Amino acid sequence: MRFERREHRPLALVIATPVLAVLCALALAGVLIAIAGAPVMEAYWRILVGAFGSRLSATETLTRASPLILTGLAAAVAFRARLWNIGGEGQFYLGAIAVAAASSQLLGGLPAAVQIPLLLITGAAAGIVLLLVPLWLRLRFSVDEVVTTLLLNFVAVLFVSMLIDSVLKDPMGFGWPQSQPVADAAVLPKLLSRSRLHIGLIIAAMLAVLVHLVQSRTVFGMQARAAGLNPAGAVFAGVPLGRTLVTVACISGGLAGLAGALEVMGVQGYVTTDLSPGYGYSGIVVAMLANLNPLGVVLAALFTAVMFVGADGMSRSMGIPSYIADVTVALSLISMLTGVFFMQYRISR
Amino acid sequence: MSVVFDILASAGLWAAVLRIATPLILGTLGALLCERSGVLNLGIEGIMTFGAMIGWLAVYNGADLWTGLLVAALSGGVFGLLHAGLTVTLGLSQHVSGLGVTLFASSFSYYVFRLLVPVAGTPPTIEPFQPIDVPMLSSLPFVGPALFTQTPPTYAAIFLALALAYVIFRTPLGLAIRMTGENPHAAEAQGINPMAVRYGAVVAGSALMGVGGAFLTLSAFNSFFPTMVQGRGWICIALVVFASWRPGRALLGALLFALFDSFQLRLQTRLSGVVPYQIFLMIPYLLSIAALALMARRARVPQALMQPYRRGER
Amino acid sequence: APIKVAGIHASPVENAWNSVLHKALQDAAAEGAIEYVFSEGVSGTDYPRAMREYAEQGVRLIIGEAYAVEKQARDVAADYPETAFVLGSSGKEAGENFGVFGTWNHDGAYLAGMLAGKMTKSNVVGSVGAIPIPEVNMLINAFAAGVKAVNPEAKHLVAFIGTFFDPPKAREAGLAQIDAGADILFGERIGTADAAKERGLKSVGSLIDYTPRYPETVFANALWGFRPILDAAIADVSAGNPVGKDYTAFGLLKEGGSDIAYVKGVAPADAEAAMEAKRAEIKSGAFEVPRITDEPK
Amino acid sequence: MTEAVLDIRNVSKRFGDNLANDDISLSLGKGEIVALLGENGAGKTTLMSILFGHYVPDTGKVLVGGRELPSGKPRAAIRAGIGMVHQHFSLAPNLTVLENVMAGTESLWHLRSGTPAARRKLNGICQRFGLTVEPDARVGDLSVGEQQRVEILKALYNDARILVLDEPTAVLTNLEAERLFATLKEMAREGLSLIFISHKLDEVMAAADRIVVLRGGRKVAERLAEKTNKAELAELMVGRKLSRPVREPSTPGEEVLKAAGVSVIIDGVERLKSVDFSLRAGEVLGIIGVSGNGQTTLAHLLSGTVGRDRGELLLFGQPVGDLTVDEAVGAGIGRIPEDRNEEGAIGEMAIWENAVLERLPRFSRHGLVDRQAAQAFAGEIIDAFDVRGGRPPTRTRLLSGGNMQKLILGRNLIDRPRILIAAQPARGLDEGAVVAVHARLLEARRAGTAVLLISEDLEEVMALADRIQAIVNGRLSLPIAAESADATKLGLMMAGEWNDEHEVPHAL
Ligand SMILES: Nc1ncnc2c1ncn2[C@@H]1O[C@H](COP(=O)(O)OP(=O)(O)OP(=O)(O)O)[C@@H](O)[C@H]1O
Ligand SMILES: Nc1ncnc2c1ncn2[C@@H]1O[C@H](COP(=O)(O)OP(=O)(O)OP(=O)(O)O)[C@@H](O)[C@H]1O
Ligand SMILES: [Mg+2]
Ligand SMILES: [Mg+2]
Repeated sequence: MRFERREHRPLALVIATPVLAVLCALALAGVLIAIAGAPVMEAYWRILVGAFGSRLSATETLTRASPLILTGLAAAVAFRARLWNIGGEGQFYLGAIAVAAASSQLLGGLPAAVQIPLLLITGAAAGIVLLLVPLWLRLRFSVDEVVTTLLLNFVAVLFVSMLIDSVLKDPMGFGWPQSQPVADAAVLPKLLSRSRLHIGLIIAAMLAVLVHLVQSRTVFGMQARAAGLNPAGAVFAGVPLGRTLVTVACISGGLAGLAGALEVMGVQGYVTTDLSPGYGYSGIVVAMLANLNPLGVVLAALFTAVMFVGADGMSRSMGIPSYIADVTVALSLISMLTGVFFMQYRISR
Repeated sequence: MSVVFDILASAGLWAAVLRIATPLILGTLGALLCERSGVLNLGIEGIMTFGAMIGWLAVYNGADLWTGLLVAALSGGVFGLLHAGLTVTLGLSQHVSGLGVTLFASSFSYYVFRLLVPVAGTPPTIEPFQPIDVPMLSSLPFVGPALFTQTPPTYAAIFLALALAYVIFRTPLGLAIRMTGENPHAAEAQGINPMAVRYGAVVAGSALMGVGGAFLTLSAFNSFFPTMVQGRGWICIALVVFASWRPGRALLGALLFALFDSFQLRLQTRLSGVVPYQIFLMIPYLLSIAALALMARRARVPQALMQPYRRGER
Repeated sequence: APIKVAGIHASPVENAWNSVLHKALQDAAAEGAIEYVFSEGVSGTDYPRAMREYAEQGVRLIIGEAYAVEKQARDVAADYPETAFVLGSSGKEAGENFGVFGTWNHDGAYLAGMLAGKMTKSNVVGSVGAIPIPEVNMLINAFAAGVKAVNPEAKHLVAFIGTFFDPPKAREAGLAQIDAGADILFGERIGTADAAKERGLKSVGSLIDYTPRYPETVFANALWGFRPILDAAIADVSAGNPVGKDYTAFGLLKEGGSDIAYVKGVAPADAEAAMEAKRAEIKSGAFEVPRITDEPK
Repeated sequence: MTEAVLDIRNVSKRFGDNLANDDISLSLGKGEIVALLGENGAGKTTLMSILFGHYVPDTGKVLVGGRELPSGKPRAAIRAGIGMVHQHFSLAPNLTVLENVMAGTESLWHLRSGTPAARRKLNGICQRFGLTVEPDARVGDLSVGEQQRVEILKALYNDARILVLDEPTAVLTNLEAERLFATLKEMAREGLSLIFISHKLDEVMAAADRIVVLRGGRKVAERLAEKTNKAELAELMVGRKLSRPVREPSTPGEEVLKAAGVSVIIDGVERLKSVDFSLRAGEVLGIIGVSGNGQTTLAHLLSGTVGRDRGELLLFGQPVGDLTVDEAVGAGIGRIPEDRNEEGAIGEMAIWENAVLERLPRFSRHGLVDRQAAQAFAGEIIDAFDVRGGRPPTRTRLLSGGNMQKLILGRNLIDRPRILIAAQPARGLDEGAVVAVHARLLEARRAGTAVLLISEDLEEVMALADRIQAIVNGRLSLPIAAESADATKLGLMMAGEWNDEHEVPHAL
């Protein structure tokens, strides 16, 4: 048995594959739900309700998708240029803490119209800085970035933990390790009242379109792809390898940093070490689900959010262990990845 | 300074080093074995969690401790099989698959635990491995209490490190694994089945990870807590790099990391709050990165690491 | 009909603190006082959603912890005035429907310290905590104060393990303190007593009664009871009273919320007698254990 | 023929729509050397991969010594005494020679590698066949020729009685190739049977006893070496008469490129040592040399991908600083890299993208790629240069080597460059493709393009170049006129034997 790359993908396949993958994941999750003694069909219904069934669940799903779009884009942009940025989580946290620091220490007095853009830039810049370190190590010492970016995640979270335990500790936080909050002027406008949904979603969606245009239409996009696919060939064609990778790193790290910034400014208001339920890591899976396509990232992020928020809500309304939500997400990611694979390859003898 | 010396001169420190290092040694060896065959296994954190849970659960349900370890190894192997299926057969991106395995294995273990173990206060306990004094050696001054009063899995882990070093560098199987990690096409041309080697290495490596996790619940502690693996798996990934893919150095690396940790716990006790504890926790990661920067030029990274191998494709 | 109560636990319910809440809620449910549903391992990001979901499901009272989401939790409460929220918090109550409680079992810790101070032979005792947050600090400081009260010469060691969930690490921290001379350990974290057990020493537990788990080792526990707080909250909800108040006091020894549970005859008789006397003083209000939330040194 | 040691019977293999092997039968006698000849994509590698068990044939079977070989099992093939030297080396660079040779030769479950015995055996083989390599050297540190030897040693170590070599000389210098064939003949005398694949007719004629020609997956002819000639073989291969074009006399124009005392140091090694040359419009200057002597660096220097450390470069009479790729392309320098898969094209990108990647400034505005213009440009190349097997949006990977090379030539030549740097333009191509490439180069010369042809192939250089310089160890000889060159003289030059006496001191 071998796998052969499909040069053409029939539309039916493109539609059937994700559907089959979701069904497969749901079937597996169904077994676990049944083992917990809950009626499976009702549980499925509850997942739907939990994800879209009310104003609350719909806004929550979208709220959760926003950072995933950004971290997914961050991974997709980098992976396309074969820059294996596994460090989205760390960049997320650094973006978050930079925003909290800047707003609470420096820019807090500025009006929203000035402060918010400045903070978004600050958050992105922090993410960039963290990714430039492994990139520098790669360009200078040819150190593989998979491991360095992964390790820097833990360094970044510890660094944040240290800051919110000391200089940035919120004196009003009753001694808990949490950062000083961003200024009121830095809080992002809500899209809907009585919900957590904020304009970060719009920003993320617009950036997805922008990244798509940059990748598909611009000279830089083409050069970045060339650099990723075949560095020697790219160099021969005059692609400035170092500069291209640095730019890619800036976009990627910036997006991940921005995700953290938006989460602080739009949702949490301050930074703790459990600000992210693994958004940086999920972003990588989201990017792969989307086959590294920026517009696909939006869909994949929504899908991931739907699965999680839906299953989480289901666990609460059915009274089964809440860990089922993560299990369902993991199962659907794995089956979706497998599905995407069979969309690209066919089995031959 | 004298505080530092005091701490280093206490046998208790060195005994703690071995204990703290044990799960790291096992996990690192497991990750190393996978990577030597060309497969990065980021599923380690989840596999260790599941091993910790299932090993404990087996013993809680009446199995003996060694059977518990065996069950953990088997479960690790099963997750290894999943990872190998995704990365070796399908050739999916290894880090993505690994993250998927971690997400699945850890949440699945919490789910299973919650279903099978009714909670009432703290989780129930089992009777864990007890330290055994190595005859003669344990009565040596200083060295005895420091090194020869551990639980059996600790001795086993150290032995395994040496055994793995032997297998990798001295046996035909090890050569086959190394060659598959360097160039699977070359391996195939020599009549070695690279797919089989990768499957074997990933399954065996993941089994070691499972045992590493089970050490936490069967020796280091006596019950299972969700999230108790606490990033030890990621440390192992760092240690493999730090060890430049050599089992002997992996052993040293794990011991060094454990030394930092146990030293840190003792230093805190003496001078609390002088250095933020986060600094100590960062050190192993930063050291690994530094080690990478220093060694990368003499790159001994398995050349085919993270490269899928598909038969008949070039 | 019993009122519907939801518990939202940021940690798994094995965590000692959560287990106290969980157990109280389960007991209340078993007695038919409430109907209890819960979610556990809810991360900071998901916590407000869990609150909203339960509120929308018509749950009357939500019990949980606001520590990581103080601001958002109050926002949610403002959005759902029909639902009562009583959450563990270091902050203040808000509005009609947002009540708070602290975890004040320092009285028991002080009393256990009085026993430990008299029992130590090495004149060194140790405490292992998670991270230096106020309620942990307060507890450890109270234990140290109890030790000092009866044995001013005694030395008190402190270690924090930097995380809430790592029993093996808490055990290592305990062993480190034993190596540094401690012969009685106060375990704010589970795992500490295992160190004492391994070396045949004595240990003090916190929040719940660890003695059944470590019969030879844990001779005293600074218990914290959630039931009085819960009962007060349920009563308020049933009566239609606002819950926007501080329920902490119901958890004090004076109110029957917390206490010391100890194995008689382990400590010297005079130590036990002195301790019991102090206990009575606390109950009567004649003595108040100092509440110091600074990081213990 | 003596008794057949190998019998391939009616083997067919299909990849998707492509019938790569169509009912091929082939037998091999003891001590015989058979050459397998065919265009790119004719199915040679596929047939050998089936023989070795990399692929499972759709129909047909392989018999070794009369016994059928289980299909799809390299291990079984090795056991049966088949050794294979792959077209693309399959070595593990970080392992030692001995480890590469030993891997897979012992049962995987042995508790200890028999290293000392293996070392003795390897040394014995080395001595017997005169193939010297250091057993403990890291393979990645060896030269290409030495790596080739390791490949052969691997096969011999496995006691191969049938040795298959897939394009063994593609990466070797003439000298190394001659040595290799001497060794192969020695092996045949010792009773080994050999099959080798090559595109080089000279080699085939010189070394083979029998020649089998494949075309389009079918076996179209089988000839004894003494009963055929190069012309016939070329015709059999492509199915029509072929002859290589030759340069007609012409007068070169003005000097367009001049190097004076140029040195390049890479990673501390001086790759080019004070080289001088001058290139005029309408001429072909051939640079001949054994690979590894600085050709790659010279090509990179003129292509704008490495800078120089010393010396002067004059472009159209003007001194230039460090040439960048954009400047080079902008100035009208066409560039054909020596490795089309590594540098020439990015396989996963579309044909149109590869057509314009190095000339993006022309096909973009305000940083946006002008896709329409780019696709039209690619379409023009495809039509004008007869690129078969793809349209502009096709992934370039799907083109065969020859067609990929036509694409690369096309994108450089379609705009009539003033200078063309052509490095190994016909390497690895089949005879038909070689003819096409040579014709294009001569056409460019006629149109006034100055061509710098860097090649290891004597025949190619003699056929195309007006003047020839040899490159040895980073130094360039003085040019000699093509008319005064013959194989012996060029051979000596490539070995570093040239006369520097009347070298003029640098004028600059
Ligand atoms: N792995 C493969 N998958 C699909 N098609 C293949 C594969 N390998 C070869 N082919 C097809 O089989 C045909 C024969 O390829 P093969 O590699 O055997 O040619 P060849 O004669 O060795 O060419 P060359 O001289 O260029 O090496 C090709 O045209 C190609 O289309
Ligand atoms: N794995 C593969 N899948 C599909 N087609 C393939 C594969 N490998 C080779 N081919 C096809 O086989 C044909 C011949 O390819 P091949 O690489 O053998 O060309 P080539 O002329 O030998 O190149 P080179 O000169 O670099 O050796 C091409 O059409 C190519 O697309
Ligand atoms: Mg071939
Ligand atoms: Mg070829």
